[in-house]
Amino acid sequence: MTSRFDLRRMGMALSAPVLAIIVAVLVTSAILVAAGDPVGEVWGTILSVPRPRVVVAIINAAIVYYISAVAVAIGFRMNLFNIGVDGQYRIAAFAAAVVAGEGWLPGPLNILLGLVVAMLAGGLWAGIAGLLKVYRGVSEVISTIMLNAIATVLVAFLLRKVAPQTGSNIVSTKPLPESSHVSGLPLIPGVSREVYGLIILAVLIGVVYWFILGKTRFGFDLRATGRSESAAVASGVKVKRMVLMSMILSGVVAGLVGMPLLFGQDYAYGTTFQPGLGFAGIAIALLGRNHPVGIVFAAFLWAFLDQQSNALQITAGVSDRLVLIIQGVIVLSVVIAYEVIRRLNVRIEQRRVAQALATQAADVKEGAPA
Amino acid sequence: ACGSDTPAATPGAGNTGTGGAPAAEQLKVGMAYDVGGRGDQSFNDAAAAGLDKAKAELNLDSKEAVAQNGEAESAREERLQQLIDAGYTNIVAVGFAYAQSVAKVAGENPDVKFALIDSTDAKGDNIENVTFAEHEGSFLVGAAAALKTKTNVIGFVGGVETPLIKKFEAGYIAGAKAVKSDIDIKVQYLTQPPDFSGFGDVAKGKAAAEGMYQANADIVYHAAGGSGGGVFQAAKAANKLAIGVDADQALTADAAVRDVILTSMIKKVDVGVYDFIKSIADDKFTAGEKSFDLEAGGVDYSTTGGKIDDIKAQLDDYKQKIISGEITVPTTP
Amino acid sequence: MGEPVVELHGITKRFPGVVANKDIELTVHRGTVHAIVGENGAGKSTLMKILYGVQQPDEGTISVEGRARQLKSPADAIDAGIGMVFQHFQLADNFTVLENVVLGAEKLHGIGEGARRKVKEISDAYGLDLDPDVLVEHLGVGAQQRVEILKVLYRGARIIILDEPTAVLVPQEVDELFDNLRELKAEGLTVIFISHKLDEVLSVADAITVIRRGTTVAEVAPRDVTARDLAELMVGSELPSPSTEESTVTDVPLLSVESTSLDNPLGGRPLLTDVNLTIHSGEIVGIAGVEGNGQDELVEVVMGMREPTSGRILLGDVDTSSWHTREIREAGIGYIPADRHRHGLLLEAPLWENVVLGHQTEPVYVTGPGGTLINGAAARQEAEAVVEQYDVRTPSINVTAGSLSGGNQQKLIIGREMRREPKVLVAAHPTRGVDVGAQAAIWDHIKQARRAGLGVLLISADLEELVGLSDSIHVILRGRLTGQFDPDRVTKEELGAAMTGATATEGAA
Amino acid sequence: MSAQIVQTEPAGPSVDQRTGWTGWLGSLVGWRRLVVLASLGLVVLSLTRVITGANDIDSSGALAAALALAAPIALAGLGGLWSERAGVVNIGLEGMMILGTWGAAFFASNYGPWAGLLGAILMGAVGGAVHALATVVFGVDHIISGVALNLLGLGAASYLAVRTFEGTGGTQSPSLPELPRITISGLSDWLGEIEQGRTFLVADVASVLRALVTNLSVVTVLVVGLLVLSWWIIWRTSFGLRLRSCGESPTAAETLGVNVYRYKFIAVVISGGLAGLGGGFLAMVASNLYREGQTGGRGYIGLAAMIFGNWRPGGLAAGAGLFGYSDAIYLRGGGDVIHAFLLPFSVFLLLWGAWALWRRRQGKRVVGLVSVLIAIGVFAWFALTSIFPRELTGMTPYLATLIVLAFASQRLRMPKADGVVYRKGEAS
Ligand SMILES: Nc1ncnc2c1ncn2[C@@H]1O[C@H](COP(=O)(O)OP(=O)(O)OP(=O)(O)O)[C@@H](O)[C@H]1O
Ligand SMILES: Nc1ncnc2c1ncn2[C@@H]1O[C@H](COP(=O)(O)OP(=O)(O)OP(=O)(O)O)[C@@H](O)[C@H]1O
Ligand SMILES: [Mg+2]
Ligand SMILES: [Mg+2]
Repeated sequence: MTSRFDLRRMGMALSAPVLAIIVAVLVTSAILVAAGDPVGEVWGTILSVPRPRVVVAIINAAIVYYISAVAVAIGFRMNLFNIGVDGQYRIAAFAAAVVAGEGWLPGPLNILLGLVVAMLAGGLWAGIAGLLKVYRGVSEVISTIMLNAIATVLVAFLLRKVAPQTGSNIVSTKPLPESSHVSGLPLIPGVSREVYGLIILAVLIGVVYWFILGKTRFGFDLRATGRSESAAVASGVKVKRMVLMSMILSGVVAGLVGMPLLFGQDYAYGTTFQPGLGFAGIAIALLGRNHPVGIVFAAFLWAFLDQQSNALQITAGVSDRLVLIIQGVIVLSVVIAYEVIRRLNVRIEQRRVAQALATQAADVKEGAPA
Repeated sequence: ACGSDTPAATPGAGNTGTGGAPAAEQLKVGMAYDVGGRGDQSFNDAAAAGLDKAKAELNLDSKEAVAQNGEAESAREERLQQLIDAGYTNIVAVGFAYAQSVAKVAGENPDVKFALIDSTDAKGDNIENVTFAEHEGSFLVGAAAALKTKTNVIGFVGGVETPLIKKFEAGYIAGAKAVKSDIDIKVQYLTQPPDFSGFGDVAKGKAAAEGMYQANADIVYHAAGGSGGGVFQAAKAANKLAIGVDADQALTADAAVRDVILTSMIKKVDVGVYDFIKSIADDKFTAGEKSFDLEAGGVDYSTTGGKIDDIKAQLDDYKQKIISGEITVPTTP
Repeated sequence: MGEPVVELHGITKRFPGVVANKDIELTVHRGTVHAIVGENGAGKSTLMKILYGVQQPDEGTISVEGRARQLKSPADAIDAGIGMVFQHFQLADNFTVLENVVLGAEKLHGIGEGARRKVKEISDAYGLDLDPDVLVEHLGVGAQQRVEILKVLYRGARIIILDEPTAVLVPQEVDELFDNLRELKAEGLTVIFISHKLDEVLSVADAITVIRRGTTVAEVAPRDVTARDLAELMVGSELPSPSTEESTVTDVPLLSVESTSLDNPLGGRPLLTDVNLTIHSGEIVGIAGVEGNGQDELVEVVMGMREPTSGRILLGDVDTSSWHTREIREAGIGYIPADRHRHGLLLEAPLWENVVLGHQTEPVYVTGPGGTLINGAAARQEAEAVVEQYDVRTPSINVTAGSLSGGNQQKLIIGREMRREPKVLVAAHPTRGVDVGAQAAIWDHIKQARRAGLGVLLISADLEELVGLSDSIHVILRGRLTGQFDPDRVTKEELGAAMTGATATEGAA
Repeated sequence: MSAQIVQTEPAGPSVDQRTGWTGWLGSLVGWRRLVVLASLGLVVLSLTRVITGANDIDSSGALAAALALAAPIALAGLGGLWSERAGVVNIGLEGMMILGTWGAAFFASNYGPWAGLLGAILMGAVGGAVHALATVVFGVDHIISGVALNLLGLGAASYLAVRTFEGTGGTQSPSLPELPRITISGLSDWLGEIEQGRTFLVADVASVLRALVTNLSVVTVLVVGLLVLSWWIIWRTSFGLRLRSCGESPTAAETLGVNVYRYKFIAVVISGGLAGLGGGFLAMVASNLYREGQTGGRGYIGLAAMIFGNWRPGGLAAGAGLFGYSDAIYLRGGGDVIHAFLLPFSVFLLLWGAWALWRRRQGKRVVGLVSVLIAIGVFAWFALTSIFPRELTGMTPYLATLIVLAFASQRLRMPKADGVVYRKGEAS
């Protein structure tokens, strides 16, 4: 019975996203038709089998998105809305780039140092919001919005202080020593592009996230607090500490968001370092239902749409901003589909409970007179 | 509207080119714009004007694509690569943000020729680095401002505090100080990278310029892309003057505010783009840095509106001194 | 008896998997108090919600005052002259009494002065003693219920439904309520009234309908039946009766509260003042009091959820007043919270996770270095044991706690606490809203553990339960323990008087 | 809502028995408290101005700029207020604002400036309707829907812009016709003279008045009107009572015959309309064209202003005002003004610390001591420098908001059922 149950559940879990994607395609097509854009070419471009180099780009984007989404998800699991991943990872990437750029330690150790610095910086920056919330009751929604903007100014200021004068139009930290580059993995045959070596980091983060949340006492406490703060308090969870801890933890992971970019692509933190990854992380975490595996799918879907839409301008003559509409519609239709299916599940569960109870009651009646 | 935006470069561009020659193989040019793209009445539009001019003269097939705010490095690479895949083997990458991606894609496609505007960070046998001496042009408009100010207070509004924009600031300050060493120059940037909204936030441009005018400035120079519209609005409201940038904004800006524009620092991106395309058509492409400085006519000041006719002689004097090397304009403030 | 004002014929309501109401027949006459009784889940509330338009019947007809009615929403029911006071109060805490009353009925007297005057008028006429401009969150339960009644009266309802109105009231308040009901009745209003307290039903009702498993099984007159008869009609079989047993009290103190006070962080009267009490091994100490007199705070202080401003809590002879909840629980204090949904359960989590809740550091449930991991297998095993021993009716331990009925949720909580063999059990309203059968089972468990030396701090609004279980009873009033009673000798009236502060109580202990 | 305010103290019977002048202030109702606070603020500003000579601190120009920068934020915040008072969290304000910018540009360039305003409201309302559909009808988590709306808003506006403003490449619109502005020139000039007099308090009052009679957009007046109107509707009419009841206890509302879905839906659509108008303000008043990226995160700031303002119009106006003011000061190159503020800030810290020390409450000692030390540090900074580093002025608006929040008492009270997905028939 359990296995049938699980199969049904899996079917349900899969049917929701599929349904949602179909709805998203329909809605977007309707928009395209209304605007008089070529529907066929648009879908032809987006849904085409990606070329190998695009596959690499998709994987690389997904790696970064994944880390960002996990950072956001840690907060969500606690009912904390960390809008500040954006600022946290930029502060962290900057700090890591500065420290690793000095090349104080040899090769891999230097990379490790960079990662640790990033985690510290991200954790500290998020910790400000955590402290403000715990001790001053400041909503983390506001404080993280503010801290994002402050991070922007602060990093720009510090960057100018530390950047070597090169006459370049891109202000960057001192480039990492060659030995601190994390070499890519030639996972996809037929292209010279490589998948970020720090994909390992993403996998590790996923596993640790899954393990801590699902297997440890800390994770149990965290989930309990997210589900019902009052019940968690009564069960002995120190909620203030949990808030601070999970905010910091979220920041620590956020700190790692920029690392694949730093060690695998840019080799320095500069003014063109990709911003906005934190916001993508919010949508992806929600889409993946804050689940370590769900987020993998969400991150890939997001990266796939992002990368495939790059070609829209050139092949279909349609603004690639269309992809934002598709992504928005997907998010909405996925959650609506999940909601519909969740309600269905609740009903089924209730029916099962009621039926089981009915048989129990019947058994009792038929058995010994109570 | 964009067609009419082509500044300065159009004179002489007739149908005299090779447009009619069917035998000649079509030249395929891919344009990768910076954020804002064609129609931004500024930097990208100037590049587009260069393309348009080349189109009018040469047998040209072109494809254009534009960058988005906050996009990934891979998106830029992919844009360039897509253009190449579609057969556009001569690429103009508009803006220094493309430096890294051009370096990479150019390496992977040695037969494709690239023009990279505003950056010397990517070098290669198939890359032409098109740069401009913005500081030299800015020096001239700085001098113009100093010559024209009645209050001895002038201003500079930068969109985003990047080295490129600081180059404008440095030249402007140097020019103004060269005329009046005691002049008071207010400087304000709208945002800090990676928040590039300072190039598109008219409200902020307006507030910043207003502040300067109310603090007694009577001329404000902007290097703030789209936010510059706000600077002009503020000038209009305060009944004072402003200086445009990149294009001759007395021709391209919103008609209502054109009369407040004292002069503009013209950065002839169109010439840079056109020259690149032409050099390929003529099979004279050379890799490496190609500096469009004052001497090469890559930057200049505009005279539309006649507001600086009276000081033109003095400005040209400075121009000569810069060209001759008598004056060296700093690139950082 | 007056003419029929409410006639329900053949009402059937199916929920997914459950038939809540099946062919219900009910006739209520004008100017009567009509009681409806039945087990938990019998379908009483559902029937009332149908009559009030919150839910729509699948089959059957409703007629009100002789007219057939389609009640599609509460608005229709209000139109038909029906008002309802729900089992869980339907009040907006952050609204004033006035706002709560006029909401939805703004057309009657506006929302301003006129309405305020009207509210005062009704409040005075029925002695409800309500200030229209006080925020509802500042009111005690009794007053909140009066607001609910005021809401109904304000709309000029002629038929008033009260779903378990007395569950949270003390005897005096119950009496006041019943006085009010009689007054309403005298004015020709009709009252439909649901309660699990059968004596009350017998004392106030003019007619009683018994519902079992969704159908009406009997309509009786109160003078013809006893409470026991009623209970057996409800359950359909005979009942065990609560019996008092001989004392198991020892002189080993387990938990002592010494001169404990707790200030109100928002200012005003202290929440607890100089509370002293001791629980010995094998002793059940009951706390009687009107809700909001400091019971919750006392529990929270004992459980370490709040730190007392002064005084000490001793566990044996260890001072635990600055300990955290987790340490206190680890030291062997079990906790049955008053509000199971808010404090007792993770409604969206499966049963086996709920069994771990509150015992996250218990050796059985942890594994790994330093006990940092949760042992899922052990948790499941324990959950199976709880379900088995405490008769939690559930198909599996993998369903969510939210899908259990209230009684079964409560049994799960009691099971998870008792299975850990606590030294002391802090039990707040352990049988609230639980039907008679389940109630007896819960009492049995507590008594068994007491024999083995458990000390219990029992807080309950159910005086029967207090008197039946406790070895001694303290009354709490405005944060002070104002008197101690011997449960064998005290009457409910005496207790009630002490709880409301109506008498200068000198303990009869 | 996934993001709840953690109640730092268990809710008990909250009897307001604060003492001293803070208690007195707290006892003042709504607008009166606002007036008192505003006057107090003006006196502090004036004192600081006179002592430090930073005249731009409350010049009419700075105040006018602050007003113009605050208005769109206030509109977004007001949108948030409407929706959250009805129990629907609206993190999608930014998206609705963006839709508003496009709506304003499209309608204004085709049908004139007033149509532009309506177009902004309309487009925002469309965004609101989508959010309402998802959250109210389908019961989707409010945060998710809001995030989706931000994507949709940006995507739709950019996509539509490419289609509708073809001549300009799609990232911006042609310039738009202007809406009227009000200047009472005689009065303005006269007040200007008084302002130039620099007299303590007199000049400051004059500059406030001058900011209000000089080049004031009618839309700014409209914004103020909408703030008051919203307050009146939500707190003084039966419609508002019902709307608020949906945010406090939807089941209670339902049992009293209120159609909760309808009120929530209406509220969220209005919310979208207001945010859209905020976008319209940016396109038509703060500038004169649509530009991609024009909103620059102001929707989020509006949300923050609303939380800052404790879900009340007066409070959110204060939040938006604080933000607009600091933004104006920064944009006007206010290194000297920000430097001047170090003085009152150090005084405030000193008083705060002294008070904490004086109360001698356990745990407050350290806080008090630290405050006094920081106060001394800040004062030293003030005394030893003459200007705030320009590169850092950009963080003033954000830092100021954080600092005010960190010191303000956090008695935030959001509507009780805010963010809770409501289903009909769940009353019990
Ligand atoms: N909205 C609902 N959805 C599904 N099932 C429901 C719903 N409401 C009630 N039920 C089921 O209908 C049955 C009757 O419930 P109801 O609330 O009417 O019982 P009750 O007699 O009022 O019980 P109690 O004495 O505990 O209040 C129960 O089995 C319950 O599980
Ligand atoms: N809207 C609903 N949806 C699903 N199940 C419901 C709903 N309302 C009630 N139930 C179920 O009905 C049963 C009884 O409901 P009821 O509200 O009477 O609870 P209860 O047992 O009286 O508990 P409590 O005293 O805590 O309210 C429970 O099994 C509950 O899960
Ligand atoms: Mg019931
Ligand atoms: Mg019940």
